[in-house]
Amino acid sequence: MSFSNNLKENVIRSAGVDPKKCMKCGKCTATCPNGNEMEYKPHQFVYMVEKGDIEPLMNTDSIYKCLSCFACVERCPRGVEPAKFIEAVRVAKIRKQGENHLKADMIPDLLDEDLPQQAIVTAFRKYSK
Amino acid sequence: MQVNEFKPKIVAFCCNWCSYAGADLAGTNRLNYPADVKIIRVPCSCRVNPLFVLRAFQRGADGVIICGCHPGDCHYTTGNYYARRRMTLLFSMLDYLGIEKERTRVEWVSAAEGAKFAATMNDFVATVTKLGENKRLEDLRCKK
Amino acid sequence: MQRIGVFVCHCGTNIAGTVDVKAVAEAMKYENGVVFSTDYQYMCSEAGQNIIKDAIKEHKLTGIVVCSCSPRMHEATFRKAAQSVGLNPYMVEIANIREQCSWIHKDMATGTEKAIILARTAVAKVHLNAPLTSGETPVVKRALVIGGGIAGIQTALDIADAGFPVDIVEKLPTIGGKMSQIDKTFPTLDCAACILTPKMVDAAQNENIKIYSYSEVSGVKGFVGNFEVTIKRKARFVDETKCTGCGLCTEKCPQKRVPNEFNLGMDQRRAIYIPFAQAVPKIATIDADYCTMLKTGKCGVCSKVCTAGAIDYTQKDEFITEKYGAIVVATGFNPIKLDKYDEYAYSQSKDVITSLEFERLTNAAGPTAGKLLRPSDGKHPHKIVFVQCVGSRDTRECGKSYCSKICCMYTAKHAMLTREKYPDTEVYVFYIDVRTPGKNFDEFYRRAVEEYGVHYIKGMVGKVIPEGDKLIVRASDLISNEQLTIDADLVVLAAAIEPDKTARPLATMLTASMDTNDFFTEAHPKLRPVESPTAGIFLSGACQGPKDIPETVAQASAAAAKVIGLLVKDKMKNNACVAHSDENMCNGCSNCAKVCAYNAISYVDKEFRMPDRTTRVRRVAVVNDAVCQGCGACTVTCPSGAMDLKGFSNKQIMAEVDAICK
Amino acid sequence: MQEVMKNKAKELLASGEVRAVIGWKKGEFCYDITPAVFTNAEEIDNGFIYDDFCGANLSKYLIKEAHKDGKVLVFLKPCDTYSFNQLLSEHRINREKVYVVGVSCDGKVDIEKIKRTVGDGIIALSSDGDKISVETLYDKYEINRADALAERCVNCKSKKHVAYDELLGDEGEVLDSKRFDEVEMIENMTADERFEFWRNELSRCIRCNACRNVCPACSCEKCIFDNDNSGYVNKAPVTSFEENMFHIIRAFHVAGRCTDCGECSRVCPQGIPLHLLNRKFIKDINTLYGDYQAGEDPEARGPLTSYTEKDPEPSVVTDKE
Repeated sequence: MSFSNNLKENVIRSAGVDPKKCMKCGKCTATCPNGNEMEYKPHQFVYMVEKGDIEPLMNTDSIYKCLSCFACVERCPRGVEPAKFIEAVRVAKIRKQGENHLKADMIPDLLDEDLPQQAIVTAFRKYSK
Repeated sequence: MQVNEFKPKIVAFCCNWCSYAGADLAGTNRLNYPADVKIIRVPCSCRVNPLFVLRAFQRGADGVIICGCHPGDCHYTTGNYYARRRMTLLFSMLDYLGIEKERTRVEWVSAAEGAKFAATMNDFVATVTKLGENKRLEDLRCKK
Repeated sequence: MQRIGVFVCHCGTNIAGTVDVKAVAEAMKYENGVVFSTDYQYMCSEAGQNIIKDAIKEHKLTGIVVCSCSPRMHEATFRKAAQSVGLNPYMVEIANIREQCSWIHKDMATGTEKAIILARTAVAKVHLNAPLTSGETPVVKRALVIGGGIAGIQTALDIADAGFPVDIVEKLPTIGGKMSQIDKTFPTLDCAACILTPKMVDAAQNENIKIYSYSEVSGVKGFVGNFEVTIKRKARFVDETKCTGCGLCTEKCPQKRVPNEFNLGMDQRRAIYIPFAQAVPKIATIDADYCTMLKTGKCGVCSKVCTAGAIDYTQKDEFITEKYGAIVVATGFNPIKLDKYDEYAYSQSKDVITSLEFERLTNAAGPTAGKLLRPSDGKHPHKIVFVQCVGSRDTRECGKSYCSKICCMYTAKHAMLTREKYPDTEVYVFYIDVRTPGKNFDEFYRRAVEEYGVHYIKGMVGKVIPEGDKLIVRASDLISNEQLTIDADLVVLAAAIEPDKTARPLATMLTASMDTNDFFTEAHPKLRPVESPTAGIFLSGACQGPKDIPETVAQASAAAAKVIGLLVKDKMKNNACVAHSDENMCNGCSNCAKVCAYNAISYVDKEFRMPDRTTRVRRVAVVNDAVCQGCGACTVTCPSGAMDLKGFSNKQIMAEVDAICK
Repeated sequence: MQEVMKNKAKELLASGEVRAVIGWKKGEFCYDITPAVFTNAEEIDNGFIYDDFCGANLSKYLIKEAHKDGKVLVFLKPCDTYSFNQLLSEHRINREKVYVVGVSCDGKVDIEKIKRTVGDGIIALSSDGDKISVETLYDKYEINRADALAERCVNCKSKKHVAYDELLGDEGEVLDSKRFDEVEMIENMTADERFEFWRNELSRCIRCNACRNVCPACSCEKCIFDNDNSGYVNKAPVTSFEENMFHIIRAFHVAGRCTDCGECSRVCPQGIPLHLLNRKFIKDINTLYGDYQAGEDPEARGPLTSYTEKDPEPSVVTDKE
């Protein structure tokens, strides 16, 4: 079994949902509040994970553009839950040592007084280990 | 060639609508399978009482196979679903009692699957032949 | 003791090539009970059959075994031959020594040996055969059609044309169904009313058709050929025999604020109403939920203005019972409720409408007199977004996992008609797939794109946000891989369709099976698509699955053909190989009835004399011969062995087993 | 408890609410308590008993008794109520003619287990909390009650009554029992070992039919083994096959209907663990078709009279390693 296959299986396993259920309607991307900011849109995550094309997803900043609002999860008619793939790819990326998007010491500079507490906590969870 | 080559006795219950027709098709296509297989025609696989299976073993059958329409295609809509549960449980029980589970089988054969019927029978006869005579479930009175 | 004759067929060389037929015939002579055994070139030929007939007469045979081809081939032939000389046809057994012997074995010794065993097995079975007679039940020559939509109307017309009386039961005050609400029909764009209303009139005027409108089926008893149906005629507070349908009452009624269901609540009607101008029967109905007279006892305007004196405030629900030989289910469909689809803002904005509402908005008899106007402000919309697959192909709880089949085509129709009437309107259609299998269907869809300039976008709408007098539609365009935002004036949702809610309780009454989506199941998905597995119940239209009008009409006529085929018979011959319960052994445990797919088993309390001369009442199973199909599921589920199958009895099958294993 | 039950029985008999009472009475020995029908207070005062040896499941007796005029009072232990429900679902009992008094149960004692310790000649028994005092012709013993509990009570599946009109004593819970452990142990043997195990057990069968006659599920008007017309008539085993056949068929006939009350093993004079056959079916049904407890819900459809389209194929058995 090749490495990329393993990666695919890992991503699917950690996502816990089945990309083959996708009927490619695009409602996830339609509903995504941040879709136009993303290089790879939610529906592409599903499709590319199914193809095993995971490297490009790991190297795009789309994985950090996802707000984890779960609108796509809520509205997907087939129970594919695209956000879980995005999360899974992000986790796969972060788990590689030193590949964090943000380092902990970078964060104080980015903080804004008006930023809600919850967002700060989420940011720590999402962008670092 | 061995003189006393073991010839198993195989009873095949076939439902009238799919598997019996599949067996006919195997014949029409001249597909060979061992003469050890003898077919009993029943209206539906759900007509096969577990008692018939035991009776066959009692009377010295070495293997019993039940063939019916594929699940979902039953002529009587639901018959083979019931047969499936009954036979699964019966076979599991026989296995639990230490009877070789390879002597029993359920196979879904449609009226169009003559080749599958012949292949199934070839395979089943080979399996049972390998096991040899049925000694664990037979009534000695019935054995000549 | 049986006197058995054995007849071995050569089938030319088909059998004789690998089976020593003479040896088989000879071996059979020594079998217990065999008094005659012979072989012949072609047993199925006239000469061969004569050998059988002569032997039956000469040797007073009580049973015969024909060793020949498959029983699926010639069992009927030999049964007929036996019957012609007075032998019960069920005393004939076939040993299949061609398909299951001579054709699959190559050497004579093997073939002959197996043929002898097969013949012996058949002899063993004949020993236990009993003469069987098929029961006969008279057929009531009248059909019932439940549902008065295009499916029900077409079925009724076809049955009536064949000369049989047929009743239509329709729950609404008029027949016509969904098609009466539709404006135009794809792919020819002829007006629905122009082709439907003549059929409605035909149905009303046909001597053989009786329409029970505003009525429901409330009980079904009996079985194929002999159903007894109770029909509830709901009180409409108008004497049907007197009302002329002049409509004066519907103009004078002071209660004007009743949502008009025919226009899907987009306008209002009176408490006494005729659903639409071409209603059949054209009789007024009082809506008891809104009528002031019925609620408070004060008003009576309709009664005063009615010159025919048809108004009767004291009318009660009436139950009538009628006998039928066949029942056709044509209960149709409804669009699903969209209250679970908040993302499309259906309940928030009046300008988000369903496709059926769009039909009414474009219909000349609709709330806007055919002008396409926004329900909120009556303005002409300039940008319309159509969303397909709303609730269809949706595996969530609120949706339907299946494709609703008709939406692609009617959306193309709506888009095309909009562009034709109002070329200044921009029309967007969001689709997952465009499914157009059907005659001239894909051409129709391409015309919408190529000739009418409808924007088809592969993608889905994610959210509709009402903002001012606009609807902000956020969607995806998967081909250009971008998100779109469209400020639309009107959003039309192609809601999934589901079986009518009345279908489930009806199925229970009819003991007709349904799938998990509440569509009726057909007896065979390919070969018996218009029959229910329950004998005598037939399926017409969308109650069996999503269908467009041509398909519905085709199925309606097919169902009618099946009904006619049943009704032309004076008596129905039942299957002779039916289950039978021995009441002395029956426990009355109901397990047999649970596995019966045909509801052929019922229970009666019967009094038994006990050995001590007391009597005891026990519940015992009774099989209805007319309904039993002879599968045998019940025989195996019966723990006491009370239930057995004629022609394939426990003892017969075990005798076969014994003979094979000898 | 016994006194409370006696009073309840007498009260209902006296008021005419019930015609008869089904309970237990002493048999020949102090430990062989048998089911009995009582029709007046005197009989109850003299004979009614409820103690550690009242293992008998009384539900089956209702088939006959509840056919007569008038109501019958029956005392049911938690496990018996499952059989009662199952019989109701099969229309064998007229519910209106039965007054069910649920009685709590803290397990019944297996006399064979006691005999194994004390030997024969038991003349008196008394239990006191956790101990049982046994007096034989030869000696006196005291044994732990827990060690003498019947197997089915050690692995009790439920102390909850699923049907009653009135409850005496405390209501219990459905328990998480280890009743399938032994089945699993047999499953884990090799085929040869399993065959030997069952040959050893079943060859002791003397076809006394006690298992059949006590079983609430084996309540056919006429048993196929006694019926000349069934083609299976078979009154006594002649060969090893028939021992197998009788027990397989019996187990199959009650499959999906057996509530695992354990009466078959209790009454077997040869000590054959017949419940292990029934439990095998129950275990298979639970794993293959979803948990199902016969008698829990009288409205439920049994596993052999229902199906799903996605049921596993019989090859799960025949192809398994």
